[in-house]
Amino acid sequence: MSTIVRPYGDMTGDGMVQTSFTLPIPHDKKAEGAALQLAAKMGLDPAMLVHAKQMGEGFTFFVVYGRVNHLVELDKVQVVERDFPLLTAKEVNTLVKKKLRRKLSVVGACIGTDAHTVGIDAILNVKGIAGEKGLEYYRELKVVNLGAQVTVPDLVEAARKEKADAVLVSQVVTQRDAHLHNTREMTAAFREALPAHKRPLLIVGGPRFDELMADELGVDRIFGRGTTPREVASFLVHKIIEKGSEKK
Amino acid sequence: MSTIVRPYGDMTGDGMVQTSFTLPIPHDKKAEGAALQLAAKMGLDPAMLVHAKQMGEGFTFFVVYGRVNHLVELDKVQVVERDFPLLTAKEVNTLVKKKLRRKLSVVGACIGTDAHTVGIDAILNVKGIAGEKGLEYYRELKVVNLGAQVTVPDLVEAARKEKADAVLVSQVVTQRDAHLHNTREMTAAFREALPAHKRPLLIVGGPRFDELMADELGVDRIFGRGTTPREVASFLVHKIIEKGSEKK
Amino acid sequence: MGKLHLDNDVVAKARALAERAGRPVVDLARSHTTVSVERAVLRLAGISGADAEGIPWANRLVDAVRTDIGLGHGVASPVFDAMLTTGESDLTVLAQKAAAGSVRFRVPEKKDATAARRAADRAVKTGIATIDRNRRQRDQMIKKYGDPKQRPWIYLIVATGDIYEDIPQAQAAARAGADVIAVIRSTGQSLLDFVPEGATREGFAGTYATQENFRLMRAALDESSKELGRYVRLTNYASGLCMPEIAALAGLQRLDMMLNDSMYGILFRDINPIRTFVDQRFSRQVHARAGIIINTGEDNYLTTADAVDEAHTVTVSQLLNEYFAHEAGLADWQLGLGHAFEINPDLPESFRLELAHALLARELFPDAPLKWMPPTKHMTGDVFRGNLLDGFFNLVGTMTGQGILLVGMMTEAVVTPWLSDRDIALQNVRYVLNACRGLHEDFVPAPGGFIQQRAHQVLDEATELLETIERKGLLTAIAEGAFGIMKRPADRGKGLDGVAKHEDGYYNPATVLLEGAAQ
Amino acid sequence: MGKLHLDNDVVAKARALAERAGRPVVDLARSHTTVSVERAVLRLAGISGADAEGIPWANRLVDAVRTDIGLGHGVASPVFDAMLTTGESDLTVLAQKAAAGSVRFRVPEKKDATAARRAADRAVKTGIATIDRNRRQRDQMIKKYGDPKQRPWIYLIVATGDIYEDIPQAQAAARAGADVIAVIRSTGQSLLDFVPEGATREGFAGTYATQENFRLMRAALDESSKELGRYVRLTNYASGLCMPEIAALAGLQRLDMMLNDSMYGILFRDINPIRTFVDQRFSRQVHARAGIIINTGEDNYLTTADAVDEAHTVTVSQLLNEYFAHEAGLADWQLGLGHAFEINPDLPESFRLELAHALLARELFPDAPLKWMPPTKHMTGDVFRGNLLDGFFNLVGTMTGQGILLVGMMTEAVVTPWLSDRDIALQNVRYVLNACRGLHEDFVPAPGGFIQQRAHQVLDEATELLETIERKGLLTAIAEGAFGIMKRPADRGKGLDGVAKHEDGYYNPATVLLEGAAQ
Ligand code: B12
Ligand code: B12
Ligand SMILES: Cc1ncc(COP(=O)(O)O)c(C=O)c1O
Ligand SMILES: Cc1ncc(COP(=O)(O)O)c(C=O)c1O
Repeated sequence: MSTIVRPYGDMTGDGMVQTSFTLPIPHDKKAEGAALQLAAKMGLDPAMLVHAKQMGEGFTFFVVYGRVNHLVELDKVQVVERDFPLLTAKEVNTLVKKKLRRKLSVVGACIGTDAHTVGIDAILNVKGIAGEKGLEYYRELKVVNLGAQVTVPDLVEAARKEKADAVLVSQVVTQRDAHLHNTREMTAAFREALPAHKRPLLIVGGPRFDELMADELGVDRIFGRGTTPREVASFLVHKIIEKGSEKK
Repeated sequence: MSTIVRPYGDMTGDGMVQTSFTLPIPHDKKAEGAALQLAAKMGLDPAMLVHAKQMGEGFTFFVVYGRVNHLVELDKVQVVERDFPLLTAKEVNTLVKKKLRRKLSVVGACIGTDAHTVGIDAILNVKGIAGEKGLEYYRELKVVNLGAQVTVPDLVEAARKEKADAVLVSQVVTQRDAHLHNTREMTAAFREALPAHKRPLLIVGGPRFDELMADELGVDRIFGRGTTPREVASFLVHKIIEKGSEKK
Repeated sequence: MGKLHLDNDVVAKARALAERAGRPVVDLARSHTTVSVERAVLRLAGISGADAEGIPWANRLVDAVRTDIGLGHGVASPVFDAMLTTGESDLTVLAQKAAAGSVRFRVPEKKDATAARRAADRAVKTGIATIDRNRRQRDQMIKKYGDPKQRPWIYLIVATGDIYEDIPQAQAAARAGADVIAVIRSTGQSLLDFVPEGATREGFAGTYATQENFRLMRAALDESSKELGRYVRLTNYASGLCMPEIAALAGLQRLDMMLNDSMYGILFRDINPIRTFVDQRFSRQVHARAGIIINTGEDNYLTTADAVDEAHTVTVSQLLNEYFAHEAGLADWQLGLGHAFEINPDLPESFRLELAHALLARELFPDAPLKWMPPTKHMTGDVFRGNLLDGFFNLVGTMTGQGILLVGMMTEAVVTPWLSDRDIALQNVRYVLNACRGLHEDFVPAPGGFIQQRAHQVLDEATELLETIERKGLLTAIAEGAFGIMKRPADRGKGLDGVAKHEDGYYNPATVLLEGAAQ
Repeated sequence: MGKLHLDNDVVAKARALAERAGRPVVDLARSHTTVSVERAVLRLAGISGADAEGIPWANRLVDAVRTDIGLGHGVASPVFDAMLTTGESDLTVLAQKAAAGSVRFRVPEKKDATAARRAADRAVKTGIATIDRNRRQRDQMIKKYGDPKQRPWIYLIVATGDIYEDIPQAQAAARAGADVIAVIRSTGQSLLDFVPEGATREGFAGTYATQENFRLMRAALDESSKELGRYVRLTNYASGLCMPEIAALAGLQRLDMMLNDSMYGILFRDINPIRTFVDQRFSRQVHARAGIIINTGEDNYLTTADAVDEAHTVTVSQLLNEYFAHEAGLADWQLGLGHAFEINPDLPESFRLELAHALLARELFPDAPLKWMPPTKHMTGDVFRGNLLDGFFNLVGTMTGQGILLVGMMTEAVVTPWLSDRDIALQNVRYVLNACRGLHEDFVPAPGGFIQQRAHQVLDEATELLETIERKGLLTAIAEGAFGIMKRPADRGKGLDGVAKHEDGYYNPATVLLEGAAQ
């Protein structure tokens, strides 16, 4: 496969994309020109303005199609690839039992004002997701799921009490970057409360995280859309047991 | 109104846009990274990849939302604004009668293999569009509508025979830039066939033209989506009668 | 006879079971009070404002009374007793003094008690009079500007977090066809044990519910109503730890609908069940008086539980909500009972299942407006598919005669709605309602066919579950996860410490007035 | 009795009128031939290839015959006479010689005539045998791989202009659920008076129909059929100036469906009416033999005319197409009569009007598959709205039991379909067909209600128009703009000079063979 590709409309290399947006101006010829200017700045050339509709008094919605000349360089793509083996529940249990020789303690929560527990429950509760059982089902893991809207101090306290090896935090609401603020508050609190070698592995997850931001947020890993419990369990084993936790 | 605006999602200045495209690669983590790379090149930062779906074996469709940092500079927007007064049918007739003192002759056609006549018919036929009657309805205009799939030589011949003051050409099919090729062929033929002062006004129209390309295509004016007959009649009067046709 | 050929006896039995299952909880509510109920009483009596840290004087005053004598007597008597003994005539000033430690409270007795109660009655009556005036004004405006021309009413959400961005968006939405505007609350508000003050610009995924925000938005929509010749309704949330107070503020600021479920806070905010049941009864009495339509939250169950397996829990909850609402004095036209289009769209016949469920609700509650909620759980980032699903949701809404249609957004799985999302969504609604206006006439579920069978099955399952609940007790059933698969024991959850059992001589002038009216 | 309660007498009358209106045109077709009919005969007889300029030898040979003796005798006799007299055994070589001027043609007489006819018969029989073999092979493959599981069949368009881009796109579409793939033709092809040769990569908004392109695509879809365990059908266009030849090539390459309307070329390509009526009869005889399902083009009328005002012209045209098809030997299962979802979506009850029209077609032609065409005219650049409209189009398709569903694309007003457009569109179809599978059971147009009334009205208007047409003559009606508001006089339009009246002794071995079979 070539390492350079372009978007595909109906022909190899045609570079075609679709975009839509609103500008805070009423609809007239000039507004259409403004939309085309924006499209040009996004790299659409030629750009076809195919739809424009005024909304209320001062806004217009546009749909623009066109060719972008940007090249997608596949060899420069940055992703967090899974850099650990994917284990079965049985393998996880065996490894924990053999190498850790005690139950691995996990504390999970939805922090801040976020009350979306379905995601963290999918990872932690027996019920699981996508046909996989959650971490509670793993005999050698001890899971405490604190649920929704847990404050950061309560979370730190629970982690201490449970001697957590890992803390799993879910953040679903992203408006005004709520998920980033809350995550930063959480990592700061753990840094403050516990010395590095006692700090549990810090993991956040949620559908709108950028997985590349782990360092920036001070967590050990970010899990995004469509994560399954096995991936998380495998990561825990990999970090805590195989490599020894390299905590921050 | 400020001369600089940004796209509007749900907050002034948030810069939010939506885009979708296909990349010719199968779906995996790397493909998602590739999609985010393209989004970044389009100026989305941060970009949220919200949907990815493999199609067939080697293609993946993506939907990405995000903030663009591009500014829309309203004072630099380029558009073809109407630079002539919009007249009523009555005013058009009066002006032609008084100043031209003969009927103004218009020849229209869909050229090349294009058979989409609804657009040119909307401009020329009595029936018109959007509540406005077409040019046939104007007493002082003589309209010959040649219909669909007219060859360029036939069009030139008809224009000569009808002593056309203006030739109106419609182009709707744009795949592989068919409309641009056909228009160029047409203007070249007129340049070859007739000396500048005998050449009719050349006008093209269709929903996917870029109105700024008139010079490049060698036509006197381009009319786009949603054109009405009155605009065209007013332009004819303006160019042929008011200013004297400045032909190319 | 309806389209489903429901058995009247089964329906009557289900209703009777709901009443029997609910009655013990009503008894609980009649014999307890909460900090928020008491604060609501003070708000009706005229207290307002907050201290320098933003703690409302209502909270400060209730806390002061509680410290001195506990909550079990209600705050009205001790507070108005203090007013009389200190000679203070302004409740807010009294609260300030109490906060400063310069006033102490007692349980007045005999003549003092009578005097205090009379003073409290007088003050609370002023508040109730405002609510009554607002209700009359709403009626007049509806008479003048008219109700929406079509059913269902079109209900749109605004959620910027900033009241000053919300206002133009709400007005734009109204202009584009919205009949009802709901201002979503900031994620954290339901767990705040006080109502913030003033105009706010700092919410996350929603805007704080405050009296001033209510006022600003209602005024803006009054303008829109005038402009559009159609009374545009305003909705907010009487839920969370301050449910009773927010209900009072809604009445005072002429809100028109309130989200007000009897169990939502328990299940989805982990608020203590008793706290919730006490609070919801008081808030519903206020809504009844204010002519406010309540919206219940059964849709939420289907975001955590499966919409087919647990369809009957929606029915059970609707019947319970209906019973609690009637008991609190609400009329049928005020019952926007909730249900939702949340079946996995990949399921064969999913659309017909939706029709069956929606029609069942329609036929069980023929005089209630019913609030029909759009798909959320199975929405994905594929916004093209999302808009399509919303179209079929709208279609069920018009084919089954729902009363209130919460407009679904194609970006449901992505962001809180953008301005353009609302416009696209409204266009969707308009197309479907307009193009399919009379289609319900041609919709005749095959006798004994798939739709009728499914509806009967759901009703039967609901009746069975009600029998279990009646046997176990509602609190136990909730503790065991009967709804939305959330388990909520009665002795856990937030806000339990704000609950108090009535002492002998508990006095609440608001309840007295409101119950008087309800009879 | 159907859902519309149509009056059987009115239906019978309409059908009788269509027959009476069509018969004179059939008489015309029986007494004329065209250059393309004659070329088709030669193609069946085995001619192939093209000269250095790309002019097919079929054209060169017919032109040569015509120059020498005109077309009125048919080319078969003179050509096979020349084969016999020159001793040439290869038709293509004969054409080359004729082009070089070294062969002259005459009308053979007596024994020579008999010999020439016999030779021609033998050659054409080989072609027909190939068609028969293909038909049997199709039947076997269907037996082996199976037909689509659901009705309607899902019909998707591919239109890149390049056969080598078309192929992977078609295979991807089949994998994603398409039952039928149509390769749209390049904009100009219908006005070419010859069929291009070879694999082509240079079409505009479509790919040239050539025998080699047919072969390549059919082979690719045979692979897909095997892979998917479902026979994937291939469609192209037997229309334009080469309608008969393309029909023959379709038969020779095992295409499965062909767009083949009796009037489309007249109305939308300004092809001469007589040319068209002659060509369509021959092409339909070939389709009948080849077991090809034809698709007619009534949908097109509604792109230029209003879909409500002119709904009855669709019905009239369907009845005419049916008559012409039956007359040419096609069975009901081969009649993919066209109709479309083209009513202005802003019209109140537009969806119910669509249901009425679609159901009318369904009940008038209960044994025909019917081809249901998506919205195009009222599609705009608002792709979100477009996908929604396509969903409601799909819904009508399943509620009224259409046979073939041409999948609408959200980008209809923007571009020829992108790969992703097809995927989104198929997902839309799948959702609607799956979620609403049995909904037709619950769809019972109210007796005497809006839908029934509308259907009766359209049928009445159709009957009236048929009366007028029968009185005036079909050619006159077409000249006056009865269909799609296009006016097309019988003595105008393209290709008229390629028509010839039969001379005495006109001989066409293909017609003889095909009509023999039809009886
Ligand atoms: C269900 C739901 C609710 C339910 C929540 C019930 C519950 N107990 O969780 C209810 C109805 C209560 C609710 C309420 C609200 N919601 Co809500 N809700 C949703 C909805 C429909 C689905 C979310 C969901 O369950 N997804 C399924 C799970 C399995 O997916 P997931 O969360 O992505 O989790 C997976 C991965 O991300 C990952 N993961 C997630 N967390 C973690 C953690 C770890 C450690 C790991 C390893 C992995 C991981 O693994 C999971 C499994 O694969 C979405 C819309 C949508 N369709 O996405 C809106 C949505 C999330 N809600 C939203 C909002 C705004 C709200 C409210 C704030 C609205 C309001 N103002 O009232 C309220 C209040 C909630 C609050 N205080 O937080 C917005 C968020 C917008 C944004 N981007 O900021 C959304 C997107 C809807 C919208 N467009 O407005 N909601
Ligand atoms: C109607 C229609 C047809 C009809 C045409 C009937 C007829 N007599 O015109 C039929 C069914 C025959 C048809 C056939 C085909 N069509 Co067509 N058709 C359309 C459709 C649905 C609407 C076009 C229309 O009538 N618009 C209404 C008129 C009023 O708008 P308008 O043309 O934009 O005109 C306005 C302005 O642009 C301007 N204007 C236009 N011309 C001029 C000229 C002058 C001088 C001036 C001043 C102004 C002016 O003023 C007009 C009034 O405001 C569009 C899809 C869509 N919804 O847009 C596809 C579409 C145009 N068709 C398309 C195609 C590909 C075809 C085919 C080639 C497919 C095929 N391979 O078989 C065929 C062949 C046609 C051919 N040889 O050209 C594509 C073009 C794709 C592209 N961008 O290249 C489209 C976009 C559909 C699609 N997505 O595939 N089509
Ligand atoms: C019945 C009900 N109450 C309240 C809310 C709002 O939640 P909160 O109380 O957390 O603002 C919802 C959310 O949709 C609801 O459905
Ligand atoms: C019946 C019919 N024939 C043919 C065509 C194709 O047009 P052309 O013959 O120009 O390729 C169409 C277009 O949709 C059609 O509907």
